[in-house]
Amino acid sequence: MTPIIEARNITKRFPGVLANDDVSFTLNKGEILAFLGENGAGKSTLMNILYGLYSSDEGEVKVRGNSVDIQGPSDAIELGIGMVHQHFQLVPVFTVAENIVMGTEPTQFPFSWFAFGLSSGIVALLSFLGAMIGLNNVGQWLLAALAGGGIVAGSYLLFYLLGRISSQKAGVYIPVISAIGITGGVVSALSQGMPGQIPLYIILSILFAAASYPALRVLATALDRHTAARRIRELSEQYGLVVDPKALIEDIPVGIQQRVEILKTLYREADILILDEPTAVLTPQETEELFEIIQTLVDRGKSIIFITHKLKEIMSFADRVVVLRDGRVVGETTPEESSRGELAEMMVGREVSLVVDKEPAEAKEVVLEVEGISAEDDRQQTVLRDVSLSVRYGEVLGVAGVQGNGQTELVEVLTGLRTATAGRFHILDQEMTNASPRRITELGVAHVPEDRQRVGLVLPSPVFDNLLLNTYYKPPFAKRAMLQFDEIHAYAHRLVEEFDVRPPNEELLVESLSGGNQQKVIVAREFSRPIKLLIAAQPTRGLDVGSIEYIHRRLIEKRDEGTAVLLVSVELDEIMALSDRIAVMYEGEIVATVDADKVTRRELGLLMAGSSLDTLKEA
Amino acid sequence: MTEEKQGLGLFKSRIAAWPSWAKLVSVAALLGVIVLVSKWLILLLLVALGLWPILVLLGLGILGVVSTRHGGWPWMKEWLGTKLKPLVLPALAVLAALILGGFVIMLTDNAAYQAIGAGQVGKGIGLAFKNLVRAYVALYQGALGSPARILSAIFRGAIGGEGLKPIMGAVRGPSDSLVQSVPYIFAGLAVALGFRSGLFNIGAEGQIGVGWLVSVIVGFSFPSLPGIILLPMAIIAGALAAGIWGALAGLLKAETGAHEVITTIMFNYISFRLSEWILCGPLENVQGTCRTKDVVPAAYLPKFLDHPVTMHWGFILALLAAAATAWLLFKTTWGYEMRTVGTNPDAARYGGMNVSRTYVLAMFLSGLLAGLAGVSQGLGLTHNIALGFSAGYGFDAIALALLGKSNPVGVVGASILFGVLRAGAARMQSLAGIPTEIVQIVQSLVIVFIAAPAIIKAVYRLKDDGDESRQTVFSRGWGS
Amino acid sequence: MRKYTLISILLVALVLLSGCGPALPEGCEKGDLKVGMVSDVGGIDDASFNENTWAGLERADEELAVCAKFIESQAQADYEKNITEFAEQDYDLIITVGFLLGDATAKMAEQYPDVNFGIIDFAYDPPIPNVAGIVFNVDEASFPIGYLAAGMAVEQDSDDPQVGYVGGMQIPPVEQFIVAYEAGVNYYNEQHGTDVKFKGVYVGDFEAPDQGKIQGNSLIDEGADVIMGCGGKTGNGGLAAAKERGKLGIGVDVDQYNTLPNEKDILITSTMKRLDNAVYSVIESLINDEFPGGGLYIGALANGGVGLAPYHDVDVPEDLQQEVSDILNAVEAGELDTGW
Amino acid sequence: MTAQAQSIDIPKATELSRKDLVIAVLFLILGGLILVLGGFGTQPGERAIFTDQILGDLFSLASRSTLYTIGSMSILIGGLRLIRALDSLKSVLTWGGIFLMVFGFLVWITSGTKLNITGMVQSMLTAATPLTLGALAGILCERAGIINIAIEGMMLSGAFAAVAFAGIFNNLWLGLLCASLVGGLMAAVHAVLSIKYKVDQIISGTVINILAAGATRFLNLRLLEPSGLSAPGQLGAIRIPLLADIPIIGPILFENSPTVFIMLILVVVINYVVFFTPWGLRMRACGEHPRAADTVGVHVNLMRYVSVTLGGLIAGIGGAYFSLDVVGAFEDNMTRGQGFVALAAMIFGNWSPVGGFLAALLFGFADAIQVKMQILRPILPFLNVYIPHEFLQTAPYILTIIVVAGVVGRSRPPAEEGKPYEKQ
Repeated sequence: MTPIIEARNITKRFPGVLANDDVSFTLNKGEILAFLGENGAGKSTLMNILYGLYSSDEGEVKVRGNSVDIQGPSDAIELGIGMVHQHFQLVPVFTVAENIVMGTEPTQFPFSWFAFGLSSGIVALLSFLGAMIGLNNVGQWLLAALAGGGIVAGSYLLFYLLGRISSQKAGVYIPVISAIGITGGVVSALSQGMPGQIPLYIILSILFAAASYPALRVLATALDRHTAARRIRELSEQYGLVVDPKALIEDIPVGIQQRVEILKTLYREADILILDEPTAVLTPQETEELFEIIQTLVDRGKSIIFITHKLKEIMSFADRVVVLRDGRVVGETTPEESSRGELAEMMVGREVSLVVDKEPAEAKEVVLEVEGISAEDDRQQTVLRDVSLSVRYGEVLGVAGVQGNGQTELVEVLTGLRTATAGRFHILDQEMTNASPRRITELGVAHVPEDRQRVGLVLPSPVFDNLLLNTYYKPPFAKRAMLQFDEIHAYAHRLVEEFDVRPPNEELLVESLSGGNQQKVIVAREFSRPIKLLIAAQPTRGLDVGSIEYIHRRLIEKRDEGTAVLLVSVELDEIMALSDRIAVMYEGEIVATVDADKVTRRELGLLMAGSSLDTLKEA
Repeated sequence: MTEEKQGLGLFKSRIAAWPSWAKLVSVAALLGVIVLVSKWLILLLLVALGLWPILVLLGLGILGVVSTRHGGWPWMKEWLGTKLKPLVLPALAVLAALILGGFVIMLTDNAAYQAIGAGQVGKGIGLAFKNLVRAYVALYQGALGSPARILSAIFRGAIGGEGLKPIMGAVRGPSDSLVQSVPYIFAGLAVALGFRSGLFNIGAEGQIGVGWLVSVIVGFSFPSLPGIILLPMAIIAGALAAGIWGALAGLLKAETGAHEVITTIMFNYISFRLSEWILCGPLENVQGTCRTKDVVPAAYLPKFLDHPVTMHWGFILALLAAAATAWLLFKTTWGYEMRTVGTNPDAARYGGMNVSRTYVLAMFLSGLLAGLAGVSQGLGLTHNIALGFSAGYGFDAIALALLGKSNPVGVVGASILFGVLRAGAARMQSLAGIPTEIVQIVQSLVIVFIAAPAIIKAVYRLKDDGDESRQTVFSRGWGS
Repeated sequence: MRKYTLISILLVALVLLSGCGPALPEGCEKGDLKVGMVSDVGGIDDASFNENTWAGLERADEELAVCAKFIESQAQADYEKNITEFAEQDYDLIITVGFLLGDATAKMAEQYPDVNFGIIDFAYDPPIPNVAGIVFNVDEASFPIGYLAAGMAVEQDSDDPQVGYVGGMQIPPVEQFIVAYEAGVNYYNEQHGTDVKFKGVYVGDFEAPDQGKIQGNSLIDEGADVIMGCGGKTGNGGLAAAKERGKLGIGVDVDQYNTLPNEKDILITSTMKRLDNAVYSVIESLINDEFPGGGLYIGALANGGVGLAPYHDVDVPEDLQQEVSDILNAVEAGELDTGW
Repeated sequence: MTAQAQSIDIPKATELSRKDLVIAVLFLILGGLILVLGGFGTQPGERAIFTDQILGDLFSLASRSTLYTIGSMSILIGGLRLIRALDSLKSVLTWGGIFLMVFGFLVWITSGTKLNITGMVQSMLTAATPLTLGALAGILCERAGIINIAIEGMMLSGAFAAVAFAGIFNNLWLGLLCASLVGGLMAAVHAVLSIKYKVDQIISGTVINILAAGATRFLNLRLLEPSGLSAPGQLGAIRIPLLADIPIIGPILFENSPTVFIMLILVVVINYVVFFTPWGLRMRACGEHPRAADTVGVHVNLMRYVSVTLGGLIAGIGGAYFSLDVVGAFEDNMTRGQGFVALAAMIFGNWSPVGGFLAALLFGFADAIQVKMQILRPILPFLNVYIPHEFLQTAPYILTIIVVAGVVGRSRPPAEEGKPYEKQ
């Protein structure tokens, strides 16, 4: 049997990076093929090539045995390839149905025929009355056109009711008729007062015909929201993917958004589905559901490629695994033939231990005391509800939770970047509720922000500027509001060396650094101040293993120096490895706070999915 | 840092050792001397400007002689390359814009069309070209004078014993160009400062009017004050008023998120309407003139030379303002805040900066600089304000800031270029009958070519060396 | 390499351009009287002062041994510079247009005592020896026209006769028209015991025909029967409204019957302010060595400087025509106060 | 299942928000002012008569008692807002109150005289025409993700082209067509600069504006005026028989100049296209989330080119309004910043064609009332002066600032507006 996809020797270069280096693989019908690899191993690039978002520099792709050239997503869709992107490609202000049908919308004829009949009527009448009879009053034309339009509209309606023209066909025919007519009409109208300029009329006719057909084609097709909703409901039932077609994307949770993404591919009748890191934003329970859905899809004859860096998912789930590292295929195996350890080694290229050595924490006095904080997100929805927690000197409090459960807002409130609508918090016994970021920073609070590029760095500025982002105004960097560049450069140079920022040049623009080194700049800035409390949000997101290790080591160092650490992360492993205590957030609330050594992954997963401690114990 | 200090460094460290009174006295003395000889310095500057092609050729010659000691042409090429690199793209953009403008002039030549219509195609094309050359020669001479005339004037002045009079006439062009560039420099700095802070101040035109009006009001309201008090007072009052007018837009943005592009445009219209009322109403000096009283002479920005050279101290003020803006932006914590807010307001907030305050401050300073443009016009040239004062400096300033890459030095250069174009336009109109708006067309083309260097690079087949500095991004959507 | 070639070409071109030296052709015949005109910020095509003045210069250029040039001012700060431009080129006469240039003209006249100046719509007190003020007693023409308009309004709508105007900016040369116009309407009311109302709008802009039209319409909505468009292009908008609504209109400055082809059939007449004639005769007087330096050229009914355009398509009753011409005579003789 | 979680919404804090406070205080102050106007600005027994030009007097009100009623109602509404009573009817009350106050102001102006109310509505519609067309142009661009600050420039070039080509072809309708095409051409330049060359869209728009201002005047002086083509005539009003005879609305809706009809049709058509057709769906997706559109096979940049150019075609018609429709001649800078006001109308109308139209009507109203005040010349009590008309003329601009500042409700721009789309 020919494989449904066969990719040979795919190579893709980006400036300075070889993203895919001679990658080959095959996908068979009804198979679940997993691509395993670290961030930056080239998985997403490969999939984007398959989906036509990138074009490969070398290599060829065969689909169902035919060599194909996928120029863009529409080609991929044509070939039956559908892709669920890591970042959902959904328009937040559109409804579920609109998102699903966009690009291949069901249409109907608008205004129950009248408008188009009308335009055809205008046609006929303008051309005949205008040119032949020689009426010279535009109002008379229009009135006549209105009457004629009614007649033509009526006759169209009659045809339609008699079933002689289907809606789809009418959407083509009528614009054609109308375009010809409108052209004639307008040209004859224009010809009033300048008789005899034949070439001009010819040009105008061509112009109008060329312009009016596409315009009328657009006008002649209205979105058929009923059919769309019906089709979606049918698909939902068929595959067990329940969604409300009329809900707005921005109002539904990510799990459902992912269903919408899958429905999008199914609606296009894709039989090859590419899922790019589908579980990154899901709770363990939602992940289970997703796997069930995928199983259903495979049962109905779809073939699946899915991308992950989570070993567990592969072991439980994939038929075959392709491991990528640095853009190359480093191995191909099946879960049965291989162990988690082997896969991990293949993926990273060396033996890794994600366990951080650390001493047990010594509980000391409280640094951060949060009491009943609530806050709203940018859309004025309450997303943080009555959160209380405390962090002490020398301990790491991990905040676990699936992304989007209020952690972002919690960190923003604690660092002064967002207003709390209720509750208060103290840092070092001083009330800091809704204090300015500056006051909070000056108290000795460091903040490693979640979105380092948007919030933590000024990308088009040099490294030394970024190293001073929250100390620029203090001596010795500034004297009487004048920046002291000698001091600044010396300081920056020292930090760059100390924190091993590569390349070690403080004059470089931050945007030219790699993600890991950008994060090092932030860490250097935040850790080299005298700090009492460190708030780190997703400190290792998107970094390579080496950088992750480095940052983890630095964090624990800080804790051992006696700093209080509040660590927010969606990576369960990271939380478990670093935290002394763990607070779990769900839907903006803290559902439980537990000691790190007294809880299992499974329990945490359940908590993250909204179970309470009590139910856990019962279970 | 044990290395021996040499030359300037040594000099600096010696001066640093002086007692502070000695520093003050010496600075004052230096300033005094500069003021005393300023008349001659300015005259020298104008003559040099008029003779620049000769000076450049002379300089190239000297460079050529020097280069023989360093290995000749390759060394000279490299030296020129490093010095001129940042000028290449703007120069080519201006050149391309002038060439395109030339095509526009030729294509709209009625006389040529008439000739072509009469069947004399060759003559028509020749005529169009002749008219174009005439127009551009007039443009050049109106703006920078004619070197031949300047040389002969110097000759007549020095040897013929006619004194300064002929030279004054000969350097009128360069002087006009610089005088025209004064409001451009201020307004360009205003917009550039806004750009650096992430604000797009289209309201400079209105702010210019406010500054102009207020400085003139102060200038005639206190006739008994001595100039040493009155002049600074009028300048500061005008600048502050315009700053506050500008800060309103900043305040609106900071407090409500109203996009400054819309609000500043609206403030422009409001200030135009109100100034119409105030000029033909309460402040009208003589019934029927729609003009305020004249500023007392004590409040004039002094002129350096006699008529017809109109160079006044506003030019020096403008240069000082450019230096101050550069210093503020790049050497102070305020500037650091403004630049950070301009490139990434989220990071600025994270860094503990007060973004709202910075917006207000930046709009205040921007308005203040724009106001100085009006002040320099009011106290330096017209000495009053009348209906129809608006000259579009505020809108051209956008182009200037872009052309100068929002860098004060660049803005000064671009302003002088625009001053040159504008000063020459009048001569071009009077001699060749080309409407002055050709300058506007050329200006907009210059912006296009500067903002989209890819076009210029494609036209001149330059290598894309990818060293374009990132452009400030304003379009973050309206409101919120 | 290419860059350097280009730059050197540019350099050489510039040197050549500047080196072309003083032998720049001016387009003037030798011996011609050189006359320059400096416009105000309205520009040479403002459908008003500047355009009409330039028409006079052009006529002189064609008919007399005169070489006429103009510079448009873009801003208040340009006035002195532009006058200097002509003065330095040894022009014989410089016409500055509009009261806005009053200041600059006075200053420059002092700088260049050998150059003659003429300024439109402005008179100096005390006079300056080399400047001739060119002023117009527009009110002399506007007053009878107000009377005429009132008469026509009664003719059109005897229940509620109203006369309106659409003004540009509220500045003295415009007010001069309007004040006398209103006085004329009131005079009609006195004479005939009618109650012709007088109302109007200033648009605040000389170049806003769209606003002029909307506001003219608004006036007509409130009952105006005769509209005077007074203020460049804005006024023309007011006349367009009158045309569209079937009302009557009155033009200004020139016989707008000839300049507004769209509205000509509703124009009763126009209040003419013959800037072109005035300028032409000032130039002529300079040629004849009779330049009224230090004095005034006054355009009045008596010398044809102002006047009524002929009646064209609109029928004006015989008796009204008679009354108007009587008033014209009375005004010319100084027997009637025009209110200005 | 998870849908339930969404419905849980904790009630918001019970404090009075700053916006509410501002509105309440404004209502109290303005209500008081209206009472003062009623008490001292009108004479007892004076009536305000509203008329129609065909039907004559429509209705009349006793001005003093009307003003007293309206003033006290406004104060009541402000008070309710202050004590947070009837919170659910908040927006209805606010808008109703604003309407009442505006009406009260009209009554005061008209007190003791007559006001032609149908004429005023028609002026509003006329004044709203270029604003609406400009706003439609803006909507098409911005919904597709390209900021359009160049409406002004497109309209101005359209105004010029209309006259130039009407003169050349000696046909007004061809002039209108060419105005549209030239507007589209300018828009295409904007599109190429901002899509292909990724010039910041505000800068590229500014370029269009400067270029249009310079080039139209240059060409006008150098080509149009010397050739005598500058006054080709005027598009007359079109009267639709029968329909125009309907009282009151007939003259308002069915007897208008062509651009007004075109504007009304376009508002309906564009609204339909943007919100009810597949094309509109894709186009909006390009402004909200271009990558999502790309992944379903929509050619984002092509869509943007088409949208922007279409916008320019409409803006060009808006320009023709100024030249062909109003006076039949081109004047320098005849759009005088209406393009920017159109931009404000677009924002106020929340990027929806119908919304933009309503906003434009509001600006038209501000202008119309300003004119009426000049004509009727009400005298301010106590100060005994007319309000200088320059002050009144600032009203639309102040209104725009108030709108943009979000005092009367926030608008939400397309999310990805202003960012060039790169396919990676």
